[in-house]
This record gives sequence, structure tokens and C-alpha cells, in this order.
Amino acid sequence: MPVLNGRELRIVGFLCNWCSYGGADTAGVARFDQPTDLRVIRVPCSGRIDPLFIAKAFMNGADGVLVSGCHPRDCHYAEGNYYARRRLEVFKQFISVLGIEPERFEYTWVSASEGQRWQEVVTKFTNQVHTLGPLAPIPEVALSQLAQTTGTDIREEA
Amino acid sequence: MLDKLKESIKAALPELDFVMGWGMGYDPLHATPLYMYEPEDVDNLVWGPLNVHNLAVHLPSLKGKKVGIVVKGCDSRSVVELLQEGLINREDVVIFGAPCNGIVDMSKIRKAVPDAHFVHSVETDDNGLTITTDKDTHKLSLAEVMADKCTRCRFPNAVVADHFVGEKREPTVENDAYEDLESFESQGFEERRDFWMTEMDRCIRCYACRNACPLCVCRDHCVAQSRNPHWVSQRDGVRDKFMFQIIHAMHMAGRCTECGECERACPMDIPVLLLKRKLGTVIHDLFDYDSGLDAEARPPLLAFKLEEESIKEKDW
Amino acid sequence: MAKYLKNDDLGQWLSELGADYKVYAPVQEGDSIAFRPFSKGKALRIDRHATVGPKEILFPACEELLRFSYQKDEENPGRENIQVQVEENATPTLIFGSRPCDARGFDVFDGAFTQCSVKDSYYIARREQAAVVSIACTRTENTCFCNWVGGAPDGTNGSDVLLTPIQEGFVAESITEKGEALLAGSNLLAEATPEQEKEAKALRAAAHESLPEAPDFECMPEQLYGLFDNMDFWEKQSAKCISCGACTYLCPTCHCFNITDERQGNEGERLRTWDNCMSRQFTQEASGHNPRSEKAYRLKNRVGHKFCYFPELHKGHIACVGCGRCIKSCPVSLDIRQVVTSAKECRLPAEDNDNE
Amino acid sequence: MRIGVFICHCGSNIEGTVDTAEVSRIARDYPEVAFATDTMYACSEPGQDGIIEAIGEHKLDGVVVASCTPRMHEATFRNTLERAGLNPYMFEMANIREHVSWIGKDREANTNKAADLVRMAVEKLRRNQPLIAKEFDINRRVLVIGGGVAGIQAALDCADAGLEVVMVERESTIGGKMAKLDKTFPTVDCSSCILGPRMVEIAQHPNITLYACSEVDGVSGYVGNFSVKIKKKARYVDWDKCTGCGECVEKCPSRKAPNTFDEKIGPGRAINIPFPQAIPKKATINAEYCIKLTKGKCGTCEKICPSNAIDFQQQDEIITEEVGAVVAATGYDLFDWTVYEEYGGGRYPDVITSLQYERLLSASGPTGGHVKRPSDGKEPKNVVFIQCVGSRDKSVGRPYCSGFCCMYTAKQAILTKDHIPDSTSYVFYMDIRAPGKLYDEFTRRAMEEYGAQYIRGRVAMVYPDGKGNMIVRGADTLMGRQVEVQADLVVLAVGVESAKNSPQLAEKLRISYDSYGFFMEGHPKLKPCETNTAGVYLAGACQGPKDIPASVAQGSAAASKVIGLFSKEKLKSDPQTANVDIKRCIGCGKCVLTCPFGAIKEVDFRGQPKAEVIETVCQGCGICSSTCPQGAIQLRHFTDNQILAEVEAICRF
Repeated sequence: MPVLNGRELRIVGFLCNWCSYGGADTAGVARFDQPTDLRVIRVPCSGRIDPLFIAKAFMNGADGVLVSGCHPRDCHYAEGNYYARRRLEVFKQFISVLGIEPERFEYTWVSASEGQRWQEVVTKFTNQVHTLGPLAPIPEVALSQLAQTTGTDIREEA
Repeated sequence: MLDKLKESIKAALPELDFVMGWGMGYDPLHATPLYMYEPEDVDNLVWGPLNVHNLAVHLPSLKGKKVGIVVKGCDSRSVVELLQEGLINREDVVIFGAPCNGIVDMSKIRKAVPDAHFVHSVETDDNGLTITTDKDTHKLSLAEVMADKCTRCRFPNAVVADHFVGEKREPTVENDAYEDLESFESQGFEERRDFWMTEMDRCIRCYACRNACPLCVCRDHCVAQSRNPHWVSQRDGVRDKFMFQIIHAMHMAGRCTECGECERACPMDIPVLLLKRKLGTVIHDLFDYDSGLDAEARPPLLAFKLEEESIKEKDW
Repeated sequence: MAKYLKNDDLGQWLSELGADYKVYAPVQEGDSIAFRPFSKGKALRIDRHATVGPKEILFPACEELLRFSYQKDEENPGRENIQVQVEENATPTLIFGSRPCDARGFDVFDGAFTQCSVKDSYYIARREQAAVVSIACTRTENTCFCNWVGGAPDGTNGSDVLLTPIQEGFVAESITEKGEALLAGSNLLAEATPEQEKEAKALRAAAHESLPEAPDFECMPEQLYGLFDNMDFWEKQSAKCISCGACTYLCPTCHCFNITDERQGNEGERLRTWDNCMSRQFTQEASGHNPRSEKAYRLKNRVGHKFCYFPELHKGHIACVGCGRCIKSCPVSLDIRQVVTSAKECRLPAEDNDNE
Repeated sequence: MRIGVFICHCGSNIEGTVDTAEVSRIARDYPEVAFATDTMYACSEPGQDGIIEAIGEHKLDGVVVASCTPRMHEATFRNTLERAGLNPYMFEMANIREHVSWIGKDREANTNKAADLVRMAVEKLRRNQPLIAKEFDINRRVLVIGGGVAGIQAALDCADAGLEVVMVERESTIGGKMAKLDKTFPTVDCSSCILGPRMVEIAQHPNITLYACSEVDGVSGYVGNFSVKIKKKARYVDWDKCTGCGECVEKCPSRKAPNTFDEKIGPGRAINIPFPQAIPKKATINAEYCIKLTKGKCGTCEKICPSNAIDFQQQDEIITEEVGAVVAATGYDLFDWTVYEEYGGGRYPDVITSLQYERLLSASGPTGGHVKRPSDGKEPKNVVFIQCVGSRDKSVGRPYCSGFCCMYTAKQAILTKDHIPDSTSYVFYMDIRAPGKLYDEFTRRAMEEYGAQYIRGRVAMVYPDGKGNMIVRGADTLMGRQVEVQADLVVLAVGVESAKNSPQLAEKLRISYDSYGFFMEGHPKLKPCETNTAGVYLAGACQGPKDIPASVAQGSAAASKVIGLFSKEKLKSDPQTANVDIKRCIGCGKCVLTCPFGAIKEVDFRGQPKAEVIETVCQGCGICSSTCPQGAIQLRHFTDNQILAEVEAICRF
């Protein structure tokens, strides 16, 4: 189903099972109100998150991506979030050259006990993405075909 | 210098299966990789600004053979990376280095000499090239047709070599200012996206960029042609082509030496190196790391620090 | 009867043709030249060969063979009906600015897609709707060798109209009835004067002259079979190859493809996409076995197919048109001419005394 | 596949803000969904029975439950599937309670989001594979690293339960720090009297093998099947022959060797037995100070040894022991207090550490239990104790509280009064931390019964008065003034830090450690003696500063964990492990490099290097999967294709 038109944007979340997914649960248990845009994908560890999943989300039409894992030193697998931190930071700085605002992607650390922090992160991030507005998906077809269907050709404009 | 290089190759050849260098190609404007099996093959060796290919790309598939390779400074950094990743054995490779004055960018030549496809003869000297076509003659200074990477070259001499001939050259610059990137990023986000869409649209998915890359070591098992994992489809739309370039770039992060082969090899002249340049500067700034200099170093994305001084995380 | 078109009227003529055809013409894109839908005001690049030829117009890099969707039974969602939808939407298409070699590539496509026992209806539909207006070469590039493989700078195979560029315009000759109609339909085309025809003839003759002498490839099938097991030869020939697909994708005659299904939710499509025999995956079998696991086998196949296997099946027609794109755009400048002549010159071992 | 989808009302918890009937109606149109319904309480008995019934009736081979968090009921529903005869891993959950119904009241948005989450679960499930846990044998032997009181407790508990125990001790005797203490708080009972018998038990227990003067050199393997390399350090005495008679020690002419057991305040010998109750009671030569080993002369010990035990040729020796579990009990070391220039930085002989003071108080110590100050042997009358030396001090990188210094300082003040009745103790403190049983009472006794003068404030400076005594100048923050105390002896309550080389040992054990080198427990509350590496447990101060009762308690806890582990017939590994597609693997080794558990090894496959996952070691983090560029190593149940399918389910519809 398309996201609620005009009200929601597509925001993908990748959460590690042990800390941040638990943190989101804690926020739920405490009935902390949050925007409804975010859809969460549960992964065992932030170290499992290949930054390319995030790229794929943006290519396919996500307007924002949020990654959250255990705080450094608290990784259930000892080192996963350390690798994640480097890879995600590199990716965040990288995407500007692709023409994607770095603010569309954030990564952070939320522990299983930090329900309040989770609420804050989700709320602020969702607002941040709404400020930027929707991100046009990269067309799945060739531009000439796109021009045929839409009647405009970005190559002409350029 | 070329004679010394030939001598040194001839001396080493008996111990080796062959030595890779460059010879003249199909026309006077194009060199091509030269495989020297016998001493007489060595006589065909050339050295100069037309030696554009990075021969290190062949090394991983030659595992098990003992081979020689002639390298420019930039090529040698790819060799270091391959050594670092254990994809070649140091004792199986004999490296011949010589100082490099820079190589040409064929698309710049094509712009300067629209008749480049009709070339009759080319003379090269220290100052540049004299290109004669069926119609006229063009004198080009090396500076005007030099590959961009050479204008910011920090390593004109091989960083690793068993035999180095000639006098070491001073680097062109001390630091890469990434001016190309800066100017690209002075555009708005939408302009950048549109730029990539038009460029990627042209891609024919031949994967020359990948196969010319000395560090795209997955090659035959690349996710670009796999269903499991199924990262990209075979559609010829912009999305999958762009996605592939992002995959390529990210897989190069912390490994890419910016040798530029991806861009050079592209038959459609898509400026894909820019993506890797971006990652290069990010990696450099974050981890103070330059790839292809130390075979013993641990690449930054396969390592971590408990405290990352350079990473400034978002405060919520 | 030859006609004449002024350079200045070319754009106008193409616009006129645009009324009946979707017109594709070579235009500059980035640093490359490619065939794109023509619209007035677009700058044509017909001074040299396009980076990638017009083959994509008749044999798209990716085409949707069919769409499918799963329809669920409201009452019993476990029961699904598959609906398949085939859209044949070939429209009249005009290819302008192809070179004789490019057009000759369509001959090879015709052989592969229309003359074998399995007819490719998708291709046939497009081919029937297509008109080809080629431009004769009056100047040959270093990589040109059309005359080696049965073509010529002014060859007409595969074209409906052949234009010869002269000083201020084009001398236009119709090759087919379709071509005749194209030329007859516009007031912009006048009768060519004898001088114009003469000028065109001289330029074409000069182009013939400028090409290197053609070797005789009659013996190639025999030579290539003879070299079939000489892996040392093929290893050396392919040593510098990096197994990319630039040569095949730019080749006007390469016509191999792959078919994949892509599904999202209950919808999906079956895609046909270019494939290339220089890639290891091309012959990867499900068992894990790969008959062409090394690039030497793959280069042997590519050369063998063009100069031996295809000609055997198609009345000696070599599946190479000598356009030189594979040489020019090869990242390592691998020269197919050199491979073929080496193969030709290779002395085969004497027949191994089979009779004794 | 035939997928069944069950949307739970959770009473009104979900149904209140999500239209579950609508979600199930939408789900019916998802690919391969053959059945979808809403249900009141999916986790209840009737709810589970309903699922089982539907599996049978609709021939389902995969199930999605949309209800609460999988962290709550994933295991429950996997069991349900198993009871219905399905593989438990053909199951996915959509969390529409904690992540939907409880965090917003917009019913339309919630219903829409719930349907999306169900679509994601369906798309993931379509790519699930049945997984089967592997069983493997357990080697029921345990390695205890460290022979302090925590290690002793763990070893004896395990040995008494019938397990074979291998104990490795770095020093030449077990006993650890506790063996050096004179008395223990808050009971003031004799430390060696309570520890001694336990040490003897270690020596005599038929199930315990003790390697003293040894260190763990390397650990490989995984839970149930570790292989441990132990380095027996050269001691130049054949311990099989040595009877511990001590004649060599008496006659040894090299007297400059530090006496480490006496914290370097007593006289040392190049050949030494740490103390009379040492276990094992064997002599060890300190090669650095032995005249024979350094200059080639002397050899006195060799000549007089009645059992010919001296062996100057002895070398380090590596022994391999196979065990199924490991208890790390490596204790602590003292902070290097000499960085405190204001306390003399180690220049004044009469400024000593609390542990040195213990040796002065101890009857088996260098002074035979008579308190004599090091400089002139005088009995001190004014003793000043300074607390928090190297703890709760950010400026020296030790912001944490050392935990038990307040208590032992009170004990030492009491003992000082006992030993020297006319003495006065002064204690400079920041706060008194005495939360244990009878602890606060104990510190009060020190003040009230034993007259210890507690001064709340930090010491600014300690300096000699030129007449053989020290002046301690500090602040009395309660009185708001500067104080100066003339001291005969200054005792520093030096803080605890992690034992030397703790990070190196942690890396060998593949466990994590904090920035101070203390080993990380599995969970700060619920897994206090587990680590995140299966089969490795923690006991005592190696995990953080701990006093004796806490160390002993954790020793027993670790032992019970080992016993619990070994009580299983076989161990089962979680099947959600990484798996290598050998055809795609190019053997680049990036996964081997980044696996935090050493669970991936390089193997040779027909002459090609390939990665191979040791399934029993793999913990399922998936770092390898995101590291492998060609996607040749995939984490089962979280494969690239599964995650990509979820991404597409969100983005494409």
C-alpha cells in the first residue's frame, strides 16, 4: 500500500535486535507517541547492515533511512557496531556526491532501555526528512522510455 | 632509460613465465599490453605517455605463475593493495618500475584532435605529442592532454619495485586538493542526481569499468550478475546501472587507489571515477589512510578503533 | 535514380520523416555518440562512427517479453490465476545515420532471428517496421576493415537508403522499395546532377582505396577448427583480455541474450537482455561446471563464432562487419584483426597420419 | 509456499488502534498467502491451537504472526510451528504492537503501517529456509585462569561437582591478592586461615590439575571444545623433585631480587618460595637476578639442594589442554601510584601502598607482623591513610570507584590500633562507601571505637619535614580549612586496575573488555558472569573491582554456569549462522579478518583458498555477510535477499 499520501514519507529503519529494536519496544511499552512513517527491519547486529542496503532503499524510493545499534562497547557481538560506525559514516559522507542529502540518512545508538531516546530519535529524524521532502526515486527504465511516458526528458532540461 | 628497462627485464626473464609491459597497438596512438615471453619480445617494449593500462589487473588471475610486471607509480599502488589482500604472493611477482611523466587521456586527445580516429603517426617526446592524421598535424603539450590523475600525481615512481630504472621523479603535487569534486559538489543535490541519471543512462552494462579495475577481485562472482544475492536486475534502466556503480564504489572504499582504469575503460566515457574520488577523500579525512602504500596495513573498513577521533556523531 | 539533399535541409527532412516514423539518429551524449530519438534542433554527429551503433533500436539492450500477474481468489487466496500479457508495440521506426557496416549487422540479425527454425517474433515485428537510412563512408578510420569481411564503405546490405556525403549535401540512392518511398515523399530532395553523382562516386572510390588490402578468409573455418585444441595459441591471444563485454555490446552483429523474470509482489515481467560470451557467467551451468571457464576458451568462441560457426550456418556470411568498434573501444586495445590473421597464418600440425 | 497470516488483537492493545480485520483482508492479497485471519490472543492456548489447526486445514508451510515484539514471543510461536510439524524457522513476526498500536492513535495510519509490516514479514518468509540446529559433543573439562580466591572457588565448586579442572596461575603460587592480606573486613579474621585450607584443597583435589608459573598462550575452538595452549614458564627448578625445604632460599647469595610476594618491601632472593603456605610450595629462580644464569658463576643452590632439583637448562614449555569451558578469574593489579608527584611519586620510603602495609601487618610478612616503617624500622605512631589514590580521579584516567578501599582502610586503621595501641590513624577520604553487610558498622567502629580520625578532603601534598617524618597537607572540607598532619608513615589506598595483559587475554578468549581492561559481562544485570562468547565465564575482579565475598560469589556463579552447561547431553548450536557459497567465495579472507569470534577459517578446496564457517562458533552477527563483496557468505535467516526483499516491500509499494 502506498504510504499515506501527503502525510507520510518512506522511512526505512534498520535496527539491531539486541539494543535498538529493544529500545523501540521499550518506547512502545511506555506508550511514547511517535510519527508513523518509519518501517523497521530487524537485523541481528548493526554490523550486518551493508551500507548498500541503504543505497538500495534510496534507489527504490525511500525518503530517509535510519540505522540504530548498540552503543559502542555494548555490542552483543563485541565488535559489530565498531565496524558499522566506520562503514555508515563513510556512506553518510559519500551519498552527497550521488545527489542525496546526507541528512536523509542518520545512524545512532540506542540501548534497549532507552525508550525515551528512541522516541526522540524517531521524532526528530522524521521531522528532518519531512523538512527535506520526498526524494524522487531513480527511474527503473531508460530515460528515453521515461520521456515517452512522462513527456519530459531530464536530458533536454540539462 | 627504456634500454635499461629492457636490459633489466631480459636479465630477469629466464626465471619468469613472462613479463607484462606495453607495446604498440593497432595504431600509433594506442599502446596495448605486451606479454614478453622471449628476449626478442622485450624489444617491442615501449615506455611513454601512451602506456595507459594498469597491468596489475591481470595479476590475481596469474596466481601460481611467476611473472614480471612493469608498473607506473599509480599501477604499483594497485600491486600493493593486491599484496595486502593476499591475492598475490610477493615472491611470485617481479616488479619493474620506472619514473612516469604522466599518461594521456584519450578523450582529451579526441577533443583536441577530432580526427584522432584517422591518425597516421604519433611522435612523443618530453614536451608532448605530435599527432598527424590523414588531414593535418597537431602539436599537443602533454599538460593539455594528460589524464587528470597525472595532474595530481603524488607517486610518479613505483612505491614497490624489485628493479627501478631511471631517476626518481618529484611528485607533481604534495596533496590532492580534490578540486574536481569540490566543483561538482558546488551544484545542488538535484543537479547532481540529474547529472548521474543522464550519465548512467548511457551505460551499456558491459562491466569494462569493473573488469579493468585491478581491485575488483570478485569479477566472475560479482553481485551484478547474480540472483542470489539479487542486488541488481538486468534491466537497462538508470536505477540498476546507478546502483551498480554505487556498489562498485562502496566495495572499493578504503581499497581504491584512484588509478582511474574504470573511467578510462568505459567505452561510453561515463565519469565513474568521481564516485571513487569522493570515497577516497572521505576515507582520507576520516582515517588518515591512503590505500596502496603499505602492504602490511589493515584497510580502514576492516578495522576500527574504540574511540574514533574523526567521526563526529550526531547529537540528538 | 539518385537524389540530392542539401546539408541545410537534413534537419527538416528528418522532421518530415518524423511524421510517419520514430526517427533515431546519432547525437553527442557526454563524450560519446549514440543513437537517440531525434527531435528538431538536436545536433547530429555524423562525422564519424557512433560509439555505439544502432543495433539497440532493433535489438534492445533490455526488452520486456511479457508481463505477468497473479490474481488471487477472494474466497480462497491460496488459489491463484496467472495472467500473461504480451505487448507487441513495434512502431514504424527510422534509423538515420547508420554506416554500411552497421546496416550490414542487421543482415546478421536477420540470419539469426528470422531465418532459423525458431522465428523471433519480437525482432521480426521491429525489423518489418524499420527503415534504414545509412551514410556511406568517404573516409575510413584506422580501425575500419569492412572490406575484409565482405563489406564496403558504401555497401548497401541492410539499408533502404544510402546517402553519400559530398561537399554541400548528400547524394541519396534508394536500395529498396521502402527506400524509394522515403525519397519520393519529400520536396526537399531534388534530382542529383551528374556532377554531384560523379563527386559521390569519386569519394566512394577513394574510400575503397584507403582501406588496407583484404586478406582471404576462405580458409578460416578450417584454420579455426585446426586451432580448436591449441590452447597455447588462444591463451596468448587472450592474455590481455579483461573479459568485459565492451566488444560484444558494441558489436553490430552480436545478438546473444539472457532471459530473467523480475517479480514485485503479484506483478512481474520477463526481460530479455543482452548477454555476452566474454563473461564467465555466459556458460555457467547450474551444476557448477563451466565449459568456458577461462578467457582463452571464450575468445576462441567469439572469434570462432564470427569467422567459422556462423558462416557455416549462414551461407558463408561472416558474423563480423569490420566496423572496428571492438578494437577502438576495447580497454586493452585487443585487435580482432590481429587475432584472426594470426589464426590464419598459424601453421597447423600436419594431419596426424590418420591413414596409417 | 502456502503462507498463513495471523493478525492478533492482543485484546484491545492492538485492535484499539489498528483495524486487524482490514490488515488480514489486505494480507490475503500478498504473494503466496493462502490464509489470513485476525485472532484475539495469538499467544494464548486457543490462539496457538488456532494456528496449528489452520496449518493443517490449509496445508500451510509458513506462518506470519502480526502481534507483539518478536523479542517476546518469537520462541513461543516457533514452538507452535514445531508442534504443528513445521520447521520452527518457517516463521516470521510483524511487530504491530510495540512498533505500531502503542505508539500512535491514528487508526488509519496504524492500519496502513501494520499492513506494510505484514508485507515485509511475508516477503522475508518467502525466502526463509528450514533450519536445523546442529548437535555436538561436550568435553566436560573446565579451564580456570587465575588462582586467586575467585578462581579457587570456581575450581573447587566444579571439581566437587565431578568435573575435571585445569587451573593456570601466572605466579609461582596460587592464593592471589588474598594470600597477601593479614586480616579481612568486616570480621577481622585471619586471611590465610580461611584461604589456606582452600588452597590445600586445590593441591589435593583429584579432579584438579594445577599449572603454576604458567600463562595461557592461545585459545582456539569453541564452546564445548576449546583447545588451550599453556606456557609453562622456565623456573629452573624441577618441581617434581623440589620438596620445598627452602635451604636454597636461605643460602642464595643474590639478595637484590625483589620480593614480589611482599610487595617489594622485604628482602628477596634470586631463588625463592613466596611464603610458607604457598601452593605449590616449590622454589623458583628469578633468572634476572640469578648469578649463575646471568654471569655463569655461583650455582650454590645446585650444590646444596638435597633432591637435585635445580635445572639451569630448563626452558619455557607449551602444553595443550582440551576443555569445554573457560572461567577467567585473573583478578586485578594496583594502579601505578607513582604518577602522583604530590605524594612523592615513589621517592619517600615511608609513603607506602596499602598492600605493602598488609605485608607489614602480616605475621608471615617481612617484619613478622611488627609494624616497622621502611626507612628506619621505627614503629610509627601517627599513620596517615590517603584514600582514592588512582580511583575516582579523572585526571589520571581512573574515574571509577575502586570499591573496597574504604573498607580495607578502615580495617587497617583498626589493625594499626591493635598493633600499636598508642598510635593514631588519620584517614583522608572523599566519601565513605560501605554498602555491604556489616560494612558501615565496621567503618563506624574504626572511628568510634578505634579513634581513627577521618578527615574529609583530598591531600594536596606529602613532604618530609627534614626530621625523618612526613608532613601531610590537605583540606578538611567539612571544617573548611587546611590541615597538616605530621605522619610517621603514610599509607596510600591505591585503586584497583585490571590485571596486566588483560586485553591480550581477552583477545585470546575473544571476549570484550572495557576501556580500562576489565572484561565485559554478557549483560550488566542479567548475565553477570557470562560473556558474549559462549562457554567463557567470568569470576572476580577481572570483571571489575570486587571484594572477597563478591569474588567468591561470582566464582561459585561461574562454576554453576559451567556445571549447567555440562549437564546437557549435547550442545545445540543456533542454526542462524553464516554459510559460505563455496562456488562464489574467492578466498580473499576479509570475513576471516573481521569475524569477532574466529568462527571463519580458511580452508583449501581443490587448491583454492575458501572460507568455511565453524557453525558451533558462529554467533550469527552477520558482520561477514556485510563484509563479503560478492555476497558469498550469507547469514542464514538474514540473507542479503531477505533484507533486500524487506527493503523492496517498504519502498516499492
